[in-house]
Amino acid sequence: MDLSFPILILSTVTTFGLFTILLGEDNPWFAFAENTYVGVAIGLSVVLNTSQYLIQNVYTKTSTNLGANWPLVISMVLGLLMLTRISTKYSYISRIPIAVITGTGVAVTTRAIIFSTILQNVAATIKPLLNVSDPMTLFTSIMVLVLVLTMLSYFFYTVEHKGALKTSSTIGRYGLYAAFGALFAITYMGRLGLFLGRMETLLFPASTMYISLFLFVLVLATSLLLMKKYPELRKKLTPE
Amino acid sequence: MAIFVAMILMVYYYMKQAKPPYIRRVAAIDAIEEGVGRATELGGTVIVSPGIAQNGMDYWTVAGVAVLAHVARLAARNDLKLLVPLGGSDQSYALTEIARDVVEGQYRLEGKPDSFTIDNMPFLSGRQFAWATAYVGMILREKPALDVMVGTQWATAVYMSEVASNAGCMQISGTDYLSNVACLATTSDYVMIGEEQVAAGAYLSKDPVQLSSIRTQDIIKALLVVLMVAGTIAISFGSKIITDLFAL
Amino acid sequence: MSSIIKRQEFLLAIIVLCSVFIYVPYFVQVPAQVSAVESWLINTMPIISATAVWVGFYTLLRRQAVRASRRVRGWYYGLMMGIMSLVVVVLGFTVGTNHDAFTFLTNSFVIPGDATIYALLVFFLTSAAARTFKVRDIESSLLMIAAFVMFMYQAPLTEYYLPFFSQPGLWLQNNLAMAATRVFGFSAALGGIVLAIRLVLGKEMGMIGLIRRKEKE
Amino acid sequence: MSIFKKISTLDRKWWYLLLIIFVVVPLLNPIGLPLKVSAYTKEAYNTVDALKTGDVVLVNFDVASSGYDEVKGSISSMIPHLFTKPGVKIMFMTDQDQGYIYIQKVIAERGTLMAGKTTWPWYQLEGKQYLVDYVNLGYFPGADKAIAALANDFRGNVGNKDFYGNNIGQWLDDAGVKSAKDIDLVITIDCGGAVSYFVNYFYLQYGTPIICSMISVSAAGAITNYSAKQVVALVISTRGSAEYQYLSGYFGEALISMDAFSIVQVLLVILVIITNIAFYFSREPPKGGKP
Repeated sequence: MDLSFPILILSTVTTFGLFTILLGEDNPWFAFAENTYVGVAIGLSVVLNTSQYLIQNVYTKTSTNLGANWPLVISMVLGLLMLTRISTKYSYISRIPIAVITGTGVAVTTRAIIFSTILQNVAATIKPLLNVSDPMTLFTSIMVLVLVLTMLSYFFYTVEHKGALKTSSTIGRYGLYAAFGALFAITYMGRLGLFLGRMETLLFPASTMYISLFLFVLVLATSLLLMKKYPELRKKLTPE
Repeated sequence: MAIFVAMILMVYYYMKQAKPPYIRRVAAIDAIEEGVGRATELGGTVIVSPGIAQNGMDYWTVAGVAVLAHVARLAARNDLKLLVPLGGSDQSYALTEIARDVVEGQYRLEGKPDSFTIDNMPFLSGRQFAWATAYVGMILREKPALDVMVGTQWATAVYMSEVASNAGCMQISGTDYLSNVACLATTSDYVMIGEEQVAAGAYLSKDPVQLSSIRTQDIIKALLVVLMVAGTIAISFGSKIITDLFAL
Repeated sequence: MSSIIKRQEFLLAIIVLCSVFIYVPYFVQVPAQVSAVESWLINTMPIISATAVWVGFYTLLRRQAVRASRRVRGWYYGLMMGIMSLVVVVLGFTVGTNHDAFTFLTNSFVIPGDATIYALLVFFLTSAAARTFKVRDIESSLLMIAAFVMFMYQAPLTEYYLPFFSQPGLWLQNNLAMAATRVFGFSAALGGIVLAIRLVLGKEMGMIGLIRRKEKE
Repeated sequence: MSIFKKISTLDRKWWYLLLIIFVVVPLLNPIGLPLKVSAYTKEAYNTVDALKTGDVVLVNFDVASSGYDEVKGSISSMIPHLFTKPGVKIMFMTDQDQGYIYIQKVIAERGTLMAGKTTWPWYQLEGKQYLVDYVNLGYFPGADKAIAALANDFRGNVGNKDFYGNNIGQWLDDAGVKSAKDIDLVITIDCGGAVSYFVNYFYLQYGTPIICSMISVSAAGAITNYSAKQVVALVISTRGSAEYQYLSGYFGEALISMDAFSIVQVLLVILVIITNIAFYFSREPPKGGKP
C-alpha cells in the first residue's frame, strides 16, 4: 500500500501546527500536532529502548549463553527493581538501582575529563613566545594565553575581586561575552541551514509546494481567526 | 591519579576545617530565590527542567538535580505549583524517576507530602524535540512565572526559553556546552556559566563545610594559571620540562 | 531488610563502591575480574534506564486516563497522546518496527516534528538577537560586535563584497571562541571533579534529598 | 508614540514574518549572488578529485534526521563526485541507527537499479555497481568504541557480511583491504562527533587522511582538528555544501539556498542596526537583569 500521500499531508500539518507556536498562543493546531507528536515519540522511546537493550542485549545474550552472561541477569534484576517506583509502599527499593546508576554515571564522566579536558588543554595553551618569525602567530599565541588566563581569573570565587584580579576578571568577562557573540553567530548559521533545508522539502517539487501552501494558509488563517475573533472558542478547543 | 587523590584530600581537609571562606555571589544562583519570590507574588507556577541527561547520570545532571531540589524546596515552602516535564533523551528515564523521588523528598522535608503530585512531573518521551514541544505546550497553558533550565540542555533550550520569555517568564538557565550558553545568554535573564552550575549544589547549601569545597577548585585554578605561565616561559627558552608533564 | 535499604549509609556505600570500581581500573593496572566488574557496571546503566522507561510510560498513561475520566478541558488531546503511544508500543512489539503501519506513524509525526523544531530555532534566535543585541553596556556591545563581524564573514554575499571581515571573523572563530571553550572546559571539569568527590563523601545536595527523606518520617 | 519607539517595541511576530518572506522568495527565485569558495572546501574537492585507481575510501554516515538538512548538500555532491573517480573502491558505514536510510537515499536519488535487479542494494551510480565497486558495511553501534575496534581489527569487526547479508569477503580481498591501514581516505559526514574518533584511531595510528563534513555547531571543534593537520579538509554545514556543489557541478538545493542564506544574515545585521538606532533614540530603562 502506498502511504506516501497521507504521510505528506500529515507531516505537513504537523510541521505547520508546530510552526503556530510562533504566534505565541495556544491553538488547536498546535495542540493536535504536539499531542500526536509526543504520543508517537513516547511509544517510539519505549519500543526502541526495550528492543535495543532488553531484548537484543539481555534476552539474546542470556538465552544463547547463560554461563558467560550471567551478570546481565543481575543487571536485569536491578532494572526490575526500578519498577517498584509504581508502588508507594515499596518505592524505596528503587533507590538501590538509582544509587548504582548515579555512582557509576558520575564516575565514568569524571574520570575521562581529568585527561581529555584539563591536561590536554593546558598543554595546548602553552606556546613559545620567543623566536617566532610570523608576527600573526605570535600575536595569536599571546592573545590566547592572555584570554585563557583572564577568563580563568573570572572564575575565582573565594577571592575578592579587587586590584589586579578585578582588572583581569573584567577583561576575562569581556572576552567571554565577545566569544558568546561569535559562537552565537556560528550557531545561527547552522540553524539557518536547517531551516532552509526544511523549507526546501516543503517547497520542492512543485506539487508539494501547492499542498504546503494550501495547508499553510489554512492553518495560519484558522489560528489567527481563533486568536482574534473567537478567543472563547479557542479556549474551548485547547487543553488546560 | 595523583592529582585526583590530592584533590580528595584537599576537599576533605577544607571540609574538616569548616572555616567559611569568602564567597563571591553568583548572580544566576541568587536569582533563583528572587524568581521564586516573584512567582509567589503572582500566585503562579514554576517550571523546572533538570536537563535531558544525554550522557546518563553525569555530573551535569547531578548538578541539575541539586538545583531542582532547591527549587522544589522553595516551591513547597511557598505553596507554588511546580511543573517538571521530564524526558528528552534515551538516557533520561532513570533521571525521570530520580527527579520524582528527589522532589517528593523535598516536599516531605517541608512537611507537605500531600502537596506533591506526580502528575505535575510527567514523562514526555525520550526524544529531545518531542519533549521540548510538550514543555513549551505547558508554558503556553500554565503561564509560569519562573523557568529554570539546568543540567544538560541541548539545541531545544533556545526554543523553550524564547517561548517562556514571550509568555513573560523570568528565566535562569545553564548548560553543558559553550555554544548553547552563548545562545542562552541572549535569551535568558540569568545564565550560569561552567562551574557556576556544576558547583551550584555547594553554593546553595550555605553550609560552611560545603562552601569550602569551592575553595579547592580555586586553588587548582590558580595552580593551572601558574603552570601555564611557567610552561610558556619555559618553552619560549626551549625547555619542554612543563609541557612534557602534560603529555601523558 | 527494609530498614537497611532505607538507611542513607547503605545507599552511600553503593555509590562509593560503584565509584571505586570505575575509577581504579582507569588509573592503575588491575586484575581482569575488577575490570569485568567495571564493564558490567557500565553495561548495567542502560539496562536500568531501559526498564525505567516503562515506569514513565505507565505514569503517563495513568495521567491521561485520569484527565480523561475527569473530563478536564481538552481531555481528548491527552487521550489522543496516550492512545497514540499505546498503539506505537503495541505495533512495535507485534508487527515490528519495519512494518508499514509503524513507519507510517513515525514518518507522519516524529520525523517532521524533529526537523521542524530544529528549523524553528532560527526564528527564536532571530528574535533573541533583536531583543538582546543592543548597545546597553559593554558586555552586550561586545556580544553584538563579535556577532556582527561573524555574520559579515559567514554570509557569502558580504564576504564577497566586504572581504576585510574575513580575517577578524576567522580569528574570532579559531581563537577567541576556542579560548573561551577551553576555559569553560576547565571550569566545568573542576566543578565536576569536586562534585564527584562531594558525592562520594555524601555531601551532594540533590542526592542527599533523596537519601534523607525517610529520616523525617 | 515615535517611530523609533514603535520599532524597538515591535512584536516579534513581524520579525518572523520577515524571515519567512526573505527565505521563501529567494528559494523560489534564486538570483545567484556571488559565492567565494573557502580553502576548506577547495581542499576537500581536490582531495577527492586526486583519488587514483585502486584507492579505497571509507565513507562514514554519522547522520541523524535532526541534522540531515544541514549536511544533505554535501552528501548529494561529494558522494556522486566520489563515484565518478575511476577504479576507486568505496565502503559505506554508519555509526547511527538510522544512517543507512541516508546512504540509500543518496544512491537512489541519482542512481538507477542494476540490470535485472529490483531491490536494495543492487543500485548503480555513475557506472559503479554494488558489490563490484562499492559496498555498504552497515551499522556499527557504540560510538568511539566502535571506531576504535574497527581501527584495531578492521576485518574482524566487519566480518564477511555486508548490511544486506551478502558475502563481501572476496570483495574486500580483491580491494586489498586487510586492515585499517589499507584505507586511503576516510570521509565522515558528521551530525555527531565521529570525526574525533577517526582522528584518534585512524589518523593518529595510521595517518589516514580524513575529510569531514559537519553541522556548524561542531565546526569549531573540527577547525581545531584542521589547524592541527589531523583532518585534511572540511565541508562546513550548508555553506560548505553549496561550495562543494558549485565545484563539483552537482548543483542542488544547498546552492539554491545560498541566496536566502546571505540575505537572511544581512537582514539580521540590518535589523540589529535599525533596532539599535531606534533603541538609542527611545532609550528606556533596561528591564530585567543582565543577559
